[in-house]
Amino acid sequence: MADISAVEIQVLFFAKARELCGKKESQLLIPSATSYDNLLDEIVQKFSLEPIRDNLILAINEEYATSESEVHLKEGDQVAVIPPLSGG
Amino acid sequence: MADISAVEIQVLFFAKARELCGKKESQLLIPSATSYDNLLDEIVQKFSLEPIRDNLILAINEEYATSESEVHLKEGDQVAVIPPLSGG
Amino acid sequence: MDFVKIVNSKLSVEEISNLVSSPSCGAISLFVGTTRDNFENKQVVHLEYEAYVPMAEKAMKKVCEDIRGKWQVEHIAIYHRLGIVPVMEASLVIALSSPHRAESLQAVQYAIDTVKSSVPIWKKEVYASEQAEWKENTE
Amino acid sequence: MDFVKIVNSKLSVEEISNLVSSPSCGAISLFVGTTRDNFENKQVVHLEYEAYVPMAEKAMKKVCEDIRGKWQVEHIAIYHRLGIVPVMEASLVIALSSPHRAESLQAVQYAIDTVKSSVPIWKKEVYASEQAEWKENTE
Repeated sequence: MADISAVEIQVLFFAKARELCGKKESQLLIPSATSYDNLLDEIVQKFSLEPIRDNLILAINEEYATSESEVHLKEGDQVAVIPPLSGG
Repeated sequence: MADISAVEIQVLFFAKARELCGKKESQLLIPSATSYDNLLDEIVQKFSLEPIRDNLILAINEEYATSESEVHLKEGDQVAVIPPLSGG
Repeated sequence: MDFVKIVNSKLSVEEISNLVSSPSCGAISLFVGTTRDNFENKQVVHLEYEAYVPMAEKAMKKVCEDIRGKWQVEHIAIYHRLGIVPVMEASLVIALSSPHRAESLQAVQYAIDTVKSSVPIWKKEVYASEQAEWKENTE
Repeated sequence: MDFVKIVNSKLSVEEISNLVSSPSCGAISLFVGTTRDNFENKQVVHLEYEAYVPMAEKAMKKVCEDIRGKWQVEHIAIYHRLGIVPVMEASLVIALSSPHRAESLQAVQYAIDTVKSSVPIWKKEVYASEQAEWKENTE
């Protein structure tokens, strides 16, 4: 039996995402097993990121996540909202 | 009628050519109209450059000369003996 | 060696060049990204950079690894500055040393392209008379 | 602007980088040629450079002209050092600035190749235990 409990993760915001939601980081309660798209939906809704929804990717524990993948999260995991890169 | 008088040119030596002939520059009396190959022959013989004869090109007044071309020289012209380049 | 650093202060091209110099190398190739005073006819006052620092450092180390898989280079330095970077100052310095020149010349181009496309760093362009804008690397 | 110079003293990467920096440019690409401590398993003590100076300066200016015919670059600097250049020190520094990075990256590669093949400068490699040799650019 899959153990789909709710876990509290840390969400980080950068650049435009940080400005839209007005903070650098926050907490989010989320099922420990979910899909990339669900996780993105939750974050976009909760943190008012609709304007840039189609231009975001998520990084989970400092690794870029791939859309349409299964996501397994545990307490304290770090999910970062990554707008289009523009370093250099 | 072509005026083929003898002119005195300045000859400059660099790198291996300078070491072989033992000087940085010299004078040479040469017909004012000649061929590239004759000019090269004269210089190679006069200044003991036989060991590197096939690896030289001449520059006339700071322009690379092309083999098999006609050469017109006037008094005081500068001919440089250019071994293979190795700057950088 | 790989020197990867995210700093909040001015970058020195000389220091970073010295960092990668090596007695066994005949070539150092460097790229310096600087703040340009204009974008599409808008006057740029400065750029402001922010990074997801630990992930950015990881990504920069990954760029170094990838380079070593492709070219024989001796030392690699990738330095990125954060915060406000005034016009003409450097936001990014990449330096690579190699025994022969071809390697470092090819690798520096790969390095800058890959830093731009893979490292979580963002710049906001601040204009003289319009609202600031977060940029997107496209080049 | 074109900065072309043949000098008998140490080259400063920072100075030459500053020379080409421009408010309208977002990129500076640099190449530094340094003395390597070995060649075909022979220990190199230092390099000794000599030039046909006035012709070399002309040829370096010609390289700048050619670059401007091919790429949109802002400033170009080509500095070559003569005399003894110890291991790890620079004999050649090329720096170019451009609005966008592609131009200066492409141009720097062309610049170094063309300097090596067209500028009347020669180097002698001085070894620890064998006779010194005049080199020939082939790469």
